[in-house]
Amino acid sequence: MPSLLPGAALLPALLAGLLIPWSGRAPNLREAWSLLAAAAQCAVVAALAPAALAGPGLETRLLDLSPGVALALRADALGVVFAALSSGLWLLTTVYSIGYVRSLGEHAQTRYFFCFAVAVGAAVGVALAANLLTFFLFYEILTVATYPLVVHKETPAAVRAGRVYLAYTLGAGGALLAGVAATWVVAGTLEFRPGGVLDPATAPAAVLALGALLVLGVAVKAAVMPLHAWLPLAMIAPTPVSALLHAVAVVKAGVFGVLRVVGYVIGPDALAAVGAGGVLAAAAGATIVLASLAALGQDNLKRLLAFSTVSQLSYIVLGAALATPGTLTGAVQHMVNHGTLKISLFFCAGAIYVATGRERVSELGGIGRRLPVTMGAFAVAALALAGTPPAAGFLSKWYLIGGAIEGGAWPAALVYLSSSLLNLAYFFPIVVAAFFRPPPADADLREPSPLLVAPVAITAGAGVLLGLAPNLPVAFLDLAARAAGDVLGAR
Amino acid sequence: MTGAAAWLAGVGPYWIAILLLALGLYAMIAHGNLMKKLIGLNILQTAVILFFLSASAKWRATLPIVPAAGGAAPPSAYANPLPHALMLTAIVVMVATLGVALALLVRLYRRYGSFEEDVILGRME
Amino acid sequence: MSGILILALLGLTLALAVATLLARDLLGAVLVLAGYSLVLSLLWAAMGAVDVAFTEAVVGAGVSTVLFLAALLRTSATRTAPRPRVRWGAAAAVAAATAALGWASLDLPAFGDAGSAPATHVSPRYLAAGLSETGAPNIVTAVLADYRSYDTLIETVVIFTAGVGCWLLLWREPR
Amino acid sequence: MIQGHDSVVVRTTVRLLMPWIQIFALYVLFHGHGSPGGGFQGGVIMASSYVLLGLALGRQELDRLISEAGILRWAAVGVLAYLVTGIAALGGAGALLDYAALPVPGLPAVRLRYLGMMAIEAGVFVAVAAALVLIFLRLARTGEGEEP
Amino acid sequence: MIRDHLPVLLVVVPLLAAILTPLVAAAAPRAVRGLTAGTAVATALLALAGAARVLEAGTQRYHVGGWAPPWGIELVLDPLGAFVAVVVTGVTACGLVYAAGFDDPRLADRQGATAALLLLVLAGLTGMVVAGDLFNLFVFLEVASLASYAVIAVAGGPALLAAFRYVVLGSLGASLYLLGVAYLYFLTGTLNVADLAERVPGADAPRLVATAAGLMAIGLGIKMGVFPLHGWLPDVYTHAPAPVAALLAPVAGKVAAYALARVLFSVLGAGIVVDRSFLALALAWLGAASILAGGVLALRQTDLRRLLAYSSVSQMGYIVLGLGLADATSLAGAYLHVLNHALMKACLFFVAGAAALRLGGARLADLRTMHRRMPLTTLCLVVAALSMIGVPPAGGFFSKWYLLLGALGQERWALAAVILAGGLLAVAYMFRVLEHACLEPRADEDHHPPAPRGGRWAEAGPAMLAPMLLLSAGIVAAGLGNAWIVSAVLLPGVAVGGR
Repeated sequence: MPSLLPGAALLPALLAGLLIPWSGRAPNLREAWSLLAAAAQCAVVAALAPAALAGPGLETRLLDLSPGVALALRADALGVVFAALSSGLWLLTTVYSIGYVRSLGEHAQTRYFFCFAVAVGAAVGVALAANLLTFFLFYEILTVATYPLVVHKETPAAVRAGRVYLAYTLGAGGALLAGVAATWVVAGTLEFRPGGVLDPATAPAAVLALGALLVLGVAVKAAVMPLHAWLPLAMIAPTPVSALLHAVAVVKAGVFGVLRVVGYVIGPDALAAVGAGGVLAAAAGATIVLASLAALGQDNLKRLLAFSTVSQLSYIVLGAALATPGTLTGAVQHMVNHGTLKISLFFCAGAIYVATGRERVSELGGIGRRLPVTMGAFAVAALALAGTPPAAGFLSKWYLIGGAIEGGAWPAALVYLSSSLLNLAYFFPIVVAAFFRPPPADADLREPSPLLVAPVAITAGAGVLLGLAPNLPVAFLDLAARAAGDVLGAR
Repeated sequence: MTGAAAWLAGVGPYWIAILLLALGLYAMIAHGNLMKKLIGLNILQTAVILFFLSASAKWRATLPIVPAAGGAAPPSAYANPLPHALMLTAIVVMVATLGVALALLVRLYRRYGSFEEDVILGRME
Repeated sequence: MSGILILALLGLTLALAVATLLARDLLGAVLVLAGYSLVLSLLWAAMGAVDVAFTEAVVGAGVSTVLFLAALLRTSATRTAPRPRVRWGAAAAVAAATAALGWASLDLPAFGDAGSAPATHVSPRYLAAGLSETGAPNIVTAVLADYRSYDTLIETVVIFTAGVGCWLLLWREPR
Repeated sequence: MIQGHDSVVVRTTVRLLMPWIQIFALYVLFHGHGSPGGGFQGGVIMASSYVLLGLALGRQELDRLISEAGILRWAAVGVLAYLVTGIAALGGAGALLDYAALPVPGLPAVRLRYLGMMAIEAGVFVAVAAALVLIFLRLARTGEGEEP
Repeated sequence: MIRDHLPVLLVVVPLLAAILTPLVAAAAPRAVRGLTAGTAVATALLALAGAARVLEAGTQRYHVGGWAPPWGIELVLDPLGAFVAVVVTGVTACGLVYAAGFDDPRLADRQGATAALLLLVLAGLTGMVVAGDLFNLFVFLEVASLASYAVIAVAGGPALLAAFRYVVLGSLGASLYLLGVAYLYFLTGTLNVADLAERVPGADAPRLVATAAGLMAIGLGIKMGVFPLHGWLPDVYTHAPAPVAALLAPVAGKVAAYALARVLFSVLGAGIVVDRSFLALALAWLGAASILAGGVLALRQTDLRRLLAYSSVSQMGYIVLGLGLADATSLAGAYLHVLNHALMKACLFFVAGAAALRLGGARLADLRTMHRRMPLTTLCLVVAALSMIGVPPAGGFFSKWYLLLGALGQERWALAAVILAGGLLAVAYMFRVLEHACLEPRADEDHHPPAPRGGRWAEAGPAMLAPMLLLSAGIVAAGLGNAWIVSAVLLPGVAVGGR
């Protein structure tokens, strides 16, 4: 139903984007804007949830982008999940960022917070986009707004990473644009409709081409192998950036895009009919295993987390490709769980870096004695991510595996299981070493500023809570189920 | 006038115009001397004018000046005046362009002391 | 209008154009160019375009030459252009273009055909009604100064532009 | 280039020739109506008279007659005359350059047309003469060395 | 009364001002800048009024001298013409305000003449836009060209040779165009566009039509600076005085492109151009080649203005490509790109000029401190660059969007791929600029203290800054408003007379 609320969800970030540069010379005021905006955004998005649970969700139509295609936002179940995830974690990350950049005395903080606000706003736009063109618009803004954050350090390495980042993401943007235009030509509409917009009579070749272009366009941000190379490189960015954007906003925008394309444009049936579902599933499955193996070999903690992200993202892609009620529910749910847990792990990595200046796994021996809270949170989040009940990771994997079996996709189920073991394999040694090795000699190791520790603890805690009460604070599980129902109910 | 000559006179102006055009064009491309390029351009422009003017010609027709004392001759008795008027304008454009181009050449010469393109390019570094 | 005369003059123009372009001495080239313009003006007079002939004579043979000379004599340099080396590529391209144009010109109405489209479509009105409508016996003037006086206005602007341009370019640089 | 010619014969001939050339120019201007010629050709001839003067008597003589800035203004005035004639027709509720609509009371259309054409021809005459002289003077100006 | 004369006023007003300028300059030198900028703004307002009139009362036809076409000269202001007129006059108005604020010592003592010539360029361009007669178009083309040759060369030094080459090539282009006109005149005996549109399709002489079209396309292509006819362009826009380049680069080529569109679709008629005739194919692939070649050449430039010049070659390719695709959507895209490219290219050249003035050069290396010393200018640079790359909602995205729809709609996959590739090339060369302007690469790997505050504040004066900001606002506005422009102005206009 028409309403201004979805549009209002973009306002906080927009205003912040205007106010932050304007008050660049008054850091406290500037950070106040960020916090206010994040809080406001959370409120608005939370207010969107009930309608999304009840029906198709609220919708705002603004001006036309192209004759017959409006700049429109619709807060349906799937969208609200992603929007709520991004906004909630933005609030925490903002707190964390303030602590981080101030303790490190980072340069160009105004640019940093400005781009952060724009990026999160764009992520919400991606989440709530009601048609492909709107989706593309925010998707591109997201890409461009993250570039300055990737090159933030302005070292030659950072600039190189930035170039790779642009090459991958904007290249994919080109493919996506082609897909969007092709969709308009083939289907005559760009609306997202549960179950897809394609006329069943559409030629398989056309469906295949569309699917290829669109999925290719979004799969890069989803870091599906072999399109993942940009993600580990992007880890050169400041940790909060890696945490929110490259564990949540950007990469999730990719997987969210996969869900949208599969569920709301092509449609699971059409995808299965041309056999593309299998291909996508295979790629995702391979990514899950290979990326986990790659993570085993990493010494730099953030790169390890990056590879783990690559693997976890493909859980969701695989879920979308299988497209059974269980896997879809699990996939949507896993967006939330992985987001929360992975950001908490990144927060830990950042906290460790700020406190000790250490980035390598091999240097973390005994750290746990000196940074009990941080490393404790790390342990919890790691185990949760690996899928230990009753934490969040377990829940979504339960749905995913159950759904896979229900769909008769035994290999997929096996992939999920094996990957969980691999998770343990690369997280467990870190935790063990951190707590059971002798503490490092240098005495001045101490927990970093509470601004850093608090978010760590909160996110880790949330990771457990989401397992026990998956419908708090927002009815994530119900929304996920609803989204799955929308997509599959349409058949 | 014999048939062959008549035929020749029927296409001659066009072909000569085209040949002049080719000459001018080649000179503009091939000559390294800027003054010669300009001369080539001049010939090219006159060629176009010749071509356009040949649209005005009519055998057995006189100048397009109508005697005031109403000698009501049919239009076919006079040459077509429209191309004349147009080509007058074209000639003016030609000389105007020539003026500006020569001004540039004088400046170039004063600055680089040559009309040869490659010499000038050499002295630019 | 005599075909023989016209053909003769055409041949002469061609010859003079070649001579102009072959002349190594720039001064010579300019003078031959003046001759070329003179022959052109004769040709156009023979074609019944007296106004154009008159203009070509005073402008092409007159003013243009003077301007060329003014520019040349201003420059104390060696005025002989080195013999250009033949650019086969350019020559081939030009030859191809020439062939194409000549080929297309076979569709043109025969020269001097009183039944051609230009002779029958717009121009008759000028010749038939020009005198009564504009009061100018010289129909070229009628077209130039009345029917298409807008063109002539802009033509005047063109020459004005050239004047301003030269005034600007050959400014006496402050020493 | 133009330092003036030293032979007395040339100088006097040019002095004597000058007025006649200019009269011829005016003749060409005013008779363009009925015979070949008109403002443009007349203007060119007018210009050539000055060019001739410059060539024969030298720059100083010429500068005594005309100044470059002055000529530029003359050129502007010529075009202006043309344009104003055209705009005046708007005053008579006609289209631009519609001489019949010139707001001159008590004249038949044909006379108005004749008047208008004369006005613009005169404008062309002045503009062309001035512009060409200007171009010539600029091109032929002596005295500069190398540019900086 | 004014309303009936709008088409001709678009020409007369700048013309009158141009002629008066030398007189004013002699009397009151101070007044010249005001006169120039004021005239340009007035012309832009007239164009807007004309556009409003056309949208309300349909195409405006004006018979100069009261003579009915085809005997007299006709001026036509149709929807597309009005659109182009608004773009050209609007951007030029910004340009002249900018130029008035740009105190270039080389021009200081020659204000009057320079201003007059710039106004003559404007008059020539508007004259070309409203011309309804092919020969009249030629004369205006020459006015605009002659005036620009002179103002380009004012910079002296390398600009002289650049300008001379431009004179030679430009006059060649004009002559070829005139030759094309001659062929059409031989064929039909008329020069009036509407009259030609009736007679050309009937006339049975395909060779003449093809030759005429080819000659005019080549002639105007030279003026547009389309690859491979772009030889004159980079030097000209690199060496011309910054304000002059900023004034000419955005609009000059567009008007030639519009003239070509008129010739193709009004004169020859859609029947001859569309359904993949050889001409349409040639245009499409010429455009594609231009997109790629221009982009690749832009990649390795180290001077911002030169880079922009090559990117113009590339962007002009999109317009030609649209003409070659020749269906309603693609043409709408092409015309929309006329607007978008004019806006962003003007903005970028303004930025380059400001940098040359305040940072001591427009080489990429000179932009190093731009983001600290000229934050507003940098903002404009970023906006325009993103539009060039085609990031929505900046305008540049949408023109490519319609072109892409057109190409895919005709199943011309290769051309669609070229459109996308051109965007990626733009990413490559524009982000090189942004890297230089916004980042200050540091050697040390570990984090560093906050960068030194400010440095000397070096923003250009308000008269230069305001047009820049206006244009970058316009870029976004053109993007958000594109649907209205397309559905209300372009598509109807394209439909009229098979365009």
